[in-house]
Amino acid sequence: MRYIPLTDDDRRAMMEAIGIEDIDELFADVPAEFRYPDLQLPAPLTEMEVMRELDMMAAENANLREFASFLGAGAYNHFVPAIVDTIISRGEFYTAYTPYQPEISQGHLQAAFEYQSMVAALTGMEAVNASHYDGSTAVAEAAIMAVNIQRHKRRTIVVSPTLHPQYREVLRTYVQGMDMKVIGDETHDNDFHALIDLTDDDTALVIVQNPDFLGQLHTPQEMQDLADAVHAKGALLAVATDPIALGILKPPGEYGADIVTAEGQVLGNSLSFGGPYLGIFAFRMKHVRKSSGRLVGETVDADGNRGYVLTLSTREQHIRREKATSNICSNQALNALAAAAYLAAMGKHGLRKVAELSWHKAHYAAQQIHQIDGYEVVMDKPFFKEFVVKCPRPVAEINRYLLEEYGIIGGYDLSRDYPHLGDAMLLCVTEMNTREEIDDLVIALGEAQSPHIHLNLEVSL
Amino acid sequence: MRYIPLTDDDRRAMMEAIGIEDIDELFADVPAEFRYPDLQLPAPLTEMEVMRELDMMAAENANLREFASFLGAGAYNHFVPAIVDTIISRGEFYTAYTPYQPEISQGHLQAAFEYQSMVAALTGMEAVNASHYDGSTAVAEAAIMAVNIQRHKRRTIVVSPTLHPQYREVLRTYVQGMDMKVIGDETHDNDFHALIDLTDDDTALVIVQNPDFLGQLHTPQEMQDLADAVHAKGALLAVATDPIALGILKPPGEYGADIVTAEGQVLGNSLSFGGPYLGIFAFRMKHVRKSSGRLVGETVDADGNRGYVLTLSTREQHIRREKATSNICSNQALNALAAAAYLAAMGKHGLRKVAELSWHKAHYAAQQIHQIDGYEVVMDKPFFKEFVVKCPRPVAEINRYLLEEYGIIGGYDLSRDYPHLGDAMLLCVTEMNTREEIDDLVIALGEAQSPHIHLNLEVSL
Amino acid sequence: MKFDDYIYDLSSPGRTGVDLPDPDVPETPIPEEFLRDDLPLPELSLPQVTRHYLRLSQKNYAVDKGFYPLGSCTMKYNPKVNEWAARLPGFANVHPLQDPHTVQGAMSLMYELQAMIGEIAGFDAVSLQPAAGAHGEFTGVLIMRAAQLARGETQRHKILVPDSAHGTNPASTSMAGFTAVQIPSDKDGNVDIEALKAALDDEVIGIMITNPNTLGLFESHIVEVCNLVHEAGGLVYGDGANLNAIMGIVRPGDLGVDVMHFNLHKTFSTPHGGGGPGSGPVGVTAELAPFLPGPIVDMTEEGDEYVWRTPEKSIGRIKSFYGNFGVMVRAYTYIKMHGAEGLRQVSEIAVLNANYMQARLLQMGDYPIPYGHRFCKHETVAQGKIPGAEGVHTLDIAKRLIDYDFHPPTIYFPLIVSEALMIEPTETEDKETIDAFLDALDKIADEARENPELLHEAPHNAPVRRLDEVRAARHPILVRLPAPAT
Amino acid sequence: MKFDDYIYDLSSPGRTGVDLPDPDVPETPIPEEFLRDDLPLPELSLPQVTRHYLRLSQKNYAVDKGFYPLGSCTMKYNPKVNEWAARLPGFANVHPLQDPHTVQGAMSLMYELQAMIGEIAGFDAVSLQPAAGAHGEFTGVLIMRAAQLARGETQRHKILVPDSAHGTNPASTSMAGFTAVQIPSDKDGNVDIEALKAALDDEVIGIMITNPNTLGLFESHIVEVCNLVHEAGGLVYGDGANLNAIMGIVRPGDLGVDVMHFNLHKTFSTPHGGGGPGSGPVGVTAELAPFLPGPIVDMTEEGDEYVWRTPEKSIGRIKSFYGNFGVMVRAYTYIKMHGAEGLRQVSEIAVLNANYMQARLLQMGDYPIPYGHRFCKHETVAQGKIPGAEGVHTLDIAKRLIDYDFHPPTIYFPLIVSEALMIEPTETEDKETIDAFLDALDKIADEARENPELLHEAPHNAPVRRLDEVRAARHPILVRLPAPAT
Ligand SMILES: Cc1ncc(COP(=O)(O)O)c(C=O)c1O
Ligand SMILES: Cc1ncc(COP(=O)(O)O)c(C=O)c1O
Repeated sequence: MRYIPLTDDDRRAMMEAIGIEDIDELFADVPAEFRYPDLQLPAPLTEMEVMRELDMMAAENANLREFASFLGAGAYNHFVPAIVDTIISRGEFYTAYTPYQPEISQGHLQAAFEYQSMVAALTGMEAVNASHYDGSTAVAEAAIMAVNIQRHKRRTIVVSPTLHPQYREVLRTYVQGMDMKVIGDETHDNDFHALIDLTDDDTALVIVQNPDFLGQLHTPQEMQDLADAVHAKGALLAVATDPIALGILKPPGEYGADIVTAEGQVLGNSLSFGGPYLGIFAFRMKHVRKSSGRLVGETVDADGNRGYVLTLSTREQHIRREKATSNICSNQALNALAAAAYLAAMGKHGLRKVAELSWHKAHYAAQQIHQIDGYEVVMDKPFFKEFVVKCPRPVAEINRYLLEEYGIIGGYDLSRDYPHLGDAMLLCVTEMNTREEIDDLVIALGEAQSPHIHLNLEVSL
Repeated sequence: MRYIPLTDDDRRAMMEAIGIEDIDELFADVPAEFRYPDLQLPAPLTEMEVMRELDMMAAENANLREFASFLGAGAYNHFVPAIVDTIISRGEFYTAYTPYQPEISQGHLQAAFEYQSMVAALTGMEAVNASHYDGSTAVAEAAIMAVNIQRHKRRTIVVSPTLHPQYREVLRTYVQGMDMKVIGDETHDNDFHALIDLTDDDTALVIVQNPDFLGQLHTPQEMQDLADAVHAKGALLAVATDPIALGILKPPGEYGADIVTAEGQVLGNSLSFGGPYLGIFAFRMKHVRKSSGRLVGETVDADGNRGYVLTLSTREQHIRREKATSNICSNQALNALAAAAYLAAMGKHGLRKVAELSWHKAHYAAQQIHQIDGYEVVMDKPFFKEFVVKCPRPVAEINRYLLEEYGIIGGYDLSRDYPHLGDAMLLCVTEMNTREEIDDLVIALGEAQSPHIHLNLEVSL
Repeated sequence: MKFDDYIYDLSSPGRTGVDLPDPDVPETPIPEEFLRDDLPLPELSLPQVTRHYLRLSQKNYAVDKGFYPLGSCTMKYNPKVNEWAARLPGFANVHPLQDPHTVQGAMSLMYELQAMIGEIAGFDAVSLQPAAGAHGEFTGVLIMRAAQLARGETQRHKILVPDSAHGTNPASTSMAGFTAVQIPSDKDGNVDIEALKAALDDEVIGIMITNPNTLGLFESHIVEVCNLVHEAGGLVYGDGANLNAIMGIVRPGDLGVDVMHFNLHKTFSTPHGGGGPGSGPVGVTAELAPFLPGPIVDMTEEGDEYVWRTPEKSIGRIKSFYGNFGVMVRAYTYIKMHGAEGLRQVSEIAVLNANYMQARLLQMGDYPIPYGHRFCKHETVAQGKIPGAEGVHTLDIAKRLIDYDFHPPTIYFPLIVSEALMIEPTETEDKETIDAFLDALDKIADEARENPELLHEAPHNAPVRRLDEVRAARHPILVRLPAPAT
Repeated sequence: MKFDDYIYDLSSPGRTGVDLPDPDVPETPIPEEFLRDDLPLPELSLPQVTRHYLRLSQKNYAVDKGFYPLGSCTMKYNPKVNEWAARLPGFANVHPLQDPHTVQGAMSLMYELQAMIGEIAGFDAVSLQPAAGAHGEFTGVLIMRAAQLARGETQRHKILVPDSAHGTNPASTSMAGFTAVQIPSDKDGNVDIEALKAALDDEVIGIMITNPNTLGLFESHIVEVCNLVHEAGGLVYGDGANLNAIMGIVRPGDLGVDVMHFNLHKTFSTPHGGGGPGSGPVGVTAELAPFLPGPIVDMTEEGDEYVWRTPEKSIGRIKSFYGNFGVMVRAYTYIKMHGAEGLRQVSEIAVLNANYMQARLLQMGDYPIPYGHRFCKHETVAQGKIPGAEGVHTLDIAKRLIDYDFHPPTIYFPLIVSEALMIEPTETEDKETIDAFLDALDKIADEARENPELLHEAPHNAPVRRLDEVRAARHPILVRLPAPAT
């Protein structure tokens, strides 16, 4: 049945070899009173039936191949060329596990090494690990790594208020049991001076995002100044960034970052309702022995030919157990492979163009929206592909109007995370948004500003 | 651009090696007055754009994952397990060509040999070729093969009126330039006696279908009697069949067929709006040297290990040119691979079950429909998965009602091909039709019988 | 553990790869007399099936794996977006007999494809029905005859076929019931005009001409050839297999070709599938349009709906339904991504690559190129006649190329070049790859002289050693089934 | 021609694999100061990319290729229908922050999955957020502490971890800020009850216990262990990595486990992806439910809509969004295809296969099994201590297995078994494969005695020879970029 190949004869022969007459005998050491519970699960479906059911479930979701979307806020609708799925669908890749046996895992190991190298090129950093779970946990791991680098003598993490709210939340979850403090985001002031002021001799790490959660950009000079100030106080600087933006923007490695993290979903990974994504994690080589996650290294085989292995495993849980730099074991290897395939396929020119298109389209959208009565685009800093729009009425209402009347999925409602902005939405525009979609959005926003518009709460997909 | 890897430097270096300064020089032998036409083609789209366009075009079609369907008539909605596409999506398989170099094509060759063997098992025949274009051309090739076997001394083909109308049409197209006759389908009488009467000493081949185009079954005994009669007159018998039906039904190889053809789409190939499909072609080994199409044979390599090669190519166009048994070159290799993967995955038990399910569901549907006032299921012979329903009004009108009111794609309208049946539709039911769909169909048919029902001609997908 | 064992050897009674549900309707007994006794299909688990085919696949060379310069076959890169497109449920899960209202998307794709390929090659009407090139040839030949019959010219029964032609040309001719008459080539590889003139009479239906021809050469007298044939009341069939060399360069229809097939699986990047499926649409002049097989896609006069139409004097249906639609989707995707300029570039680079190959081979001197005095088009035909290595044949060179991890070129074709090595690099190969291939040929020439055994026994690194083809043909084993259980 | 060359070595200036359209909007200049100087990514064509990865893939062993009995990792067959499901546009192309009204299908899948895995293991509430097993452990440990803090028990800071535990258990403990205290195993491979008792005090948060444990043995004292820990005010964490052995056999929640993670990528057949992504949902008792990370999927009281809900006393978000949804789709598909009976059969056969392996190894006598006096569960731990071949180590045996075309078992883990060979066949392997593997081990034992060099130098047939791991660690090279153009 299903994926089980044993025939009745096989079973009999095997039981005989074991010396049992019934498979139940193998479970004699399981407490009898709890043995063989009567599980209340749905009746099994065959492949044919489950496909029908899943087709229907999937159809109940508004998908971005059918709906125009301006949602970003940490997960992005960037183009994924067909080659990426072709590559990650190779059985040899996706049905393998961690390459513990390098001699029969050179395919994966070389691809992972190439991922590390391409991400190093992109971020301007010297070393990159094989992946973390996602952008949020990469930030948390950066904090732990910084504390380790500082030999636990510094235990405060200073975070910018414009670091992704979920990343800050995850960071706090991670360190709740440790004697550590996370500060810096009490105000909403997106000014580095405040962060520098908070940095003191207990500060292990300062974490900022650039482009930040609200899409805004700090200049490389501002970033360098921040790095210098942080370093002067003996702390380290981590920068969370957008890999797509690095297609054109100066990378954090060039303005003093010690650790660079990013959500790597944008590099060839589908949105998938939030996961699996890819935690990008890059750092200075001098900190390699305190780094977390798997590392692939180049070496030679017994014949002197180039080959690749997992290396510096003595940092890891399976060797170092409670002294490991992190507990991570399974990571996001296949998502890293997708990112590598994406970077290889897009290459220097393709990635640059994706970044440029996102820039131009986002700026066009911002300019148009800024001209709509009642809306105001926050423009006090340059931005990349996301920007904040102050709205004339609650964002939830506007979004519902966009969806129902135009089939447009609107921006992210900032009212919970940044209440001081009032009714504000974070809009994201990428190469996937056509001018027509943007122009529709502008019309729809214009219409949606009237509070008298009737909203029908039923969405029909 | 697109899939061209040459850099500007490469081009320059290559032109230099050739000794030209401009690529145009390579086309100097093209008549100048016609050189460089200004092609009026749509502006090129990038991959990102073409995906959007295709997504939209595809969405304009009612697809059978969303619509219940009772259409058959030569193309069938049978279940295709996910493994099939996994296999035929392997780059090593689908981006290769005909295995002219067997040493680096053993994968394909073995798979093709296994296809031949499994189809031989299914049909009960001794030999199978590597594929024809589809079920219709396989029939035409059978006719030509029979004439060749008879050394062109017999030149009449007798066809049953219940051989698929398109197959008969294709057969006539094929032989129009040859001094050959196709007879037998002038009447609509589905009785073998008429065919036997027509068979004479000019008859090369008698072709019948079982289950026939109208879904009806001849008993193995009837078939054997036909074969005996045909053979007694010195002619050959070809049987077009349904490979799914052979999951339970006695195969043509067991009742005297000399050639067996079938539409192999049902074996793991998607409907794809009519193609690519798979022409199954099986025959008696004694006729192998007159057979058409590629053949894979078992052999050994220089070390004595088992291996596979294309064989008996002296029948083929690339060797024999105008004396070849057929002009076929590219065939439907990947569709045959899909069929092999399907047969391997379903295996003996799976295929049997598909056949049984089709049988039971079709019979349930027929019984239900027969009870609706105004409808009558033609039941003078047993049927497999298709049956004829006489309807109270034109089938086109009924079908439109089913589609608009129930999202049901109804049966095939027989009025053009079999006018003597009156308003009749050919309904097909397979394992893919749920009882719920069938019950809906019954309700919808009941409603649709009233000629007063208002029909809105707009279909919204 | 041999997952690539012969499939029946992996079978074990009672196994099944795919479960199906029990009937959800009352069962109807199946009369005993219809039932088969046994169904001798293999019984495998799904993990076994998966491994079996994965391992088999790894024994295959393919374009996705490396250089595949199989002449006449245009083994270019098969874009992955094409595969994505063909699998869209709105294309893959559509029944051919659905009400046209419910398949307007698919019909619009066909309509546009008809128009685009007609435009590319200069034809007024196109039928997408033929399943492959040879099928298109057969269709074309029938159309030519039907047109002439319609003019009352019943006496015509001969088709002229140059000696360089692909085997399908004469085979299609005789399959259609006609007589193929061979026309020799001249010293430049063109059709010999004098011989052509001599052959032309009122029994000639027409000529089948491949341009560029299978020597990779553009028929420089093509206009004259067409004129001569037309003057004799004949028609010109163009074998479009080599269209990859001339897109945006010249249109066969403009040159005088009356009917031509396209190989979508060559020119338009659809995968070859291990031998198929292909797709062989036929394009014709306005004069021949009424004879096309049908149905083809047309638009209503109001221009608001696509409809099926069978041309008035159609030769009839050549295949069930409308042709290999899944292949059309891929070709459509490819053409839409290229446009006029992109297709011209494809042809230019295909020809540049081939001429670079030819120039370097000429310079190397080990592989004679009989028509090397001319620029070639998309392919060049060399000879496996390495000076100083007389015992070595083209077959040996081909097998040795396998050891260098290349797919060999087409060998022993065209027939008019002895020991032919027909090399078609296509435009999707990079210079490094072409150079590496040339280097391998260079080394092989040295090996042929120094150590011919190395070549005679090649390949050495393939999954199997050289296979005994004679044995296979002498005692053909086409099927292997387990002995029935007793 | 080396398409699997290092990727930067395939690069050539000016190439690009994917074209993008020009902007369809007016351009906005990008301030100079933001621009990077160079973007040192490779420049490849799409054909190159395709071949590069195809060739790399062929150098990988994988479940789709053959037997992969990597103990503790449950390398079972990954059904292809799961892959199909996860790629449905309605799942793959959905943004996590969409209005819940527009994602009810995805939320219903999560809701049902929460319920089904809770039912399978006997827990009242489940959060699907953790991304992998270790992430689930970390989550679980934080939940345990949060629950105790809520009870005011601030003094607890120790977590007991059996010496057989997986490395992630102690690592998760200290990452959460607590102290891992190791508990020895007894001679039967169970937790040593006396040692446990001695370690239990009011500083203990709880115990992390794997059952079946990493020796492949069912902790026969599990109920007692849970009781003892509970009596001491502690909580029991279950490492659910080995759930594949006990589905439908026993529910950890019934035995007294308070919190447990699931490895969807082990038990529920989702692919391991070369190391990930996994998915590590956490199930808890009703008592601990308020502490789960959120949001989780809930249903409105009216039962007509799925909504997000963050538990009242949540430890907080452990990851952005909701977890590895794509992995959940696969696990959901698998569970729906099995039902209660099917899952029980999975566990029964997984255990049957392992015991057959163990029985035959015991009979063979070459690979000692320290706990071979007990039936194992889904895996058995042997030792690479072949009598008469003292110089040969587990590593050598593992590498030699590669030559026989098998993936080696997990080696040198669990740490308490020296020279460990941890073999987990899973239920999706057939008897022929297991027998072939045993035969290989048998032959290797002979080879070890007769020709130990063969083992020391193994593998001989792999894409590379044995790799120098020491060198890699001593002079780590983690990145290789071309020297910048000057
Ligand atoms: C020149 C030429 N003509 C015709 C054909 C036949 O095309 P197909 O294989 O699609 O039938 C080929 C195929 O190789 C060819 O090369
Ligand atoms: C017993 C055990 N616990 C925990 C883990 C960690 O799970 P993951 O790799 O999903 O983080 C593993 C993984 O191998 C394991 O075997």
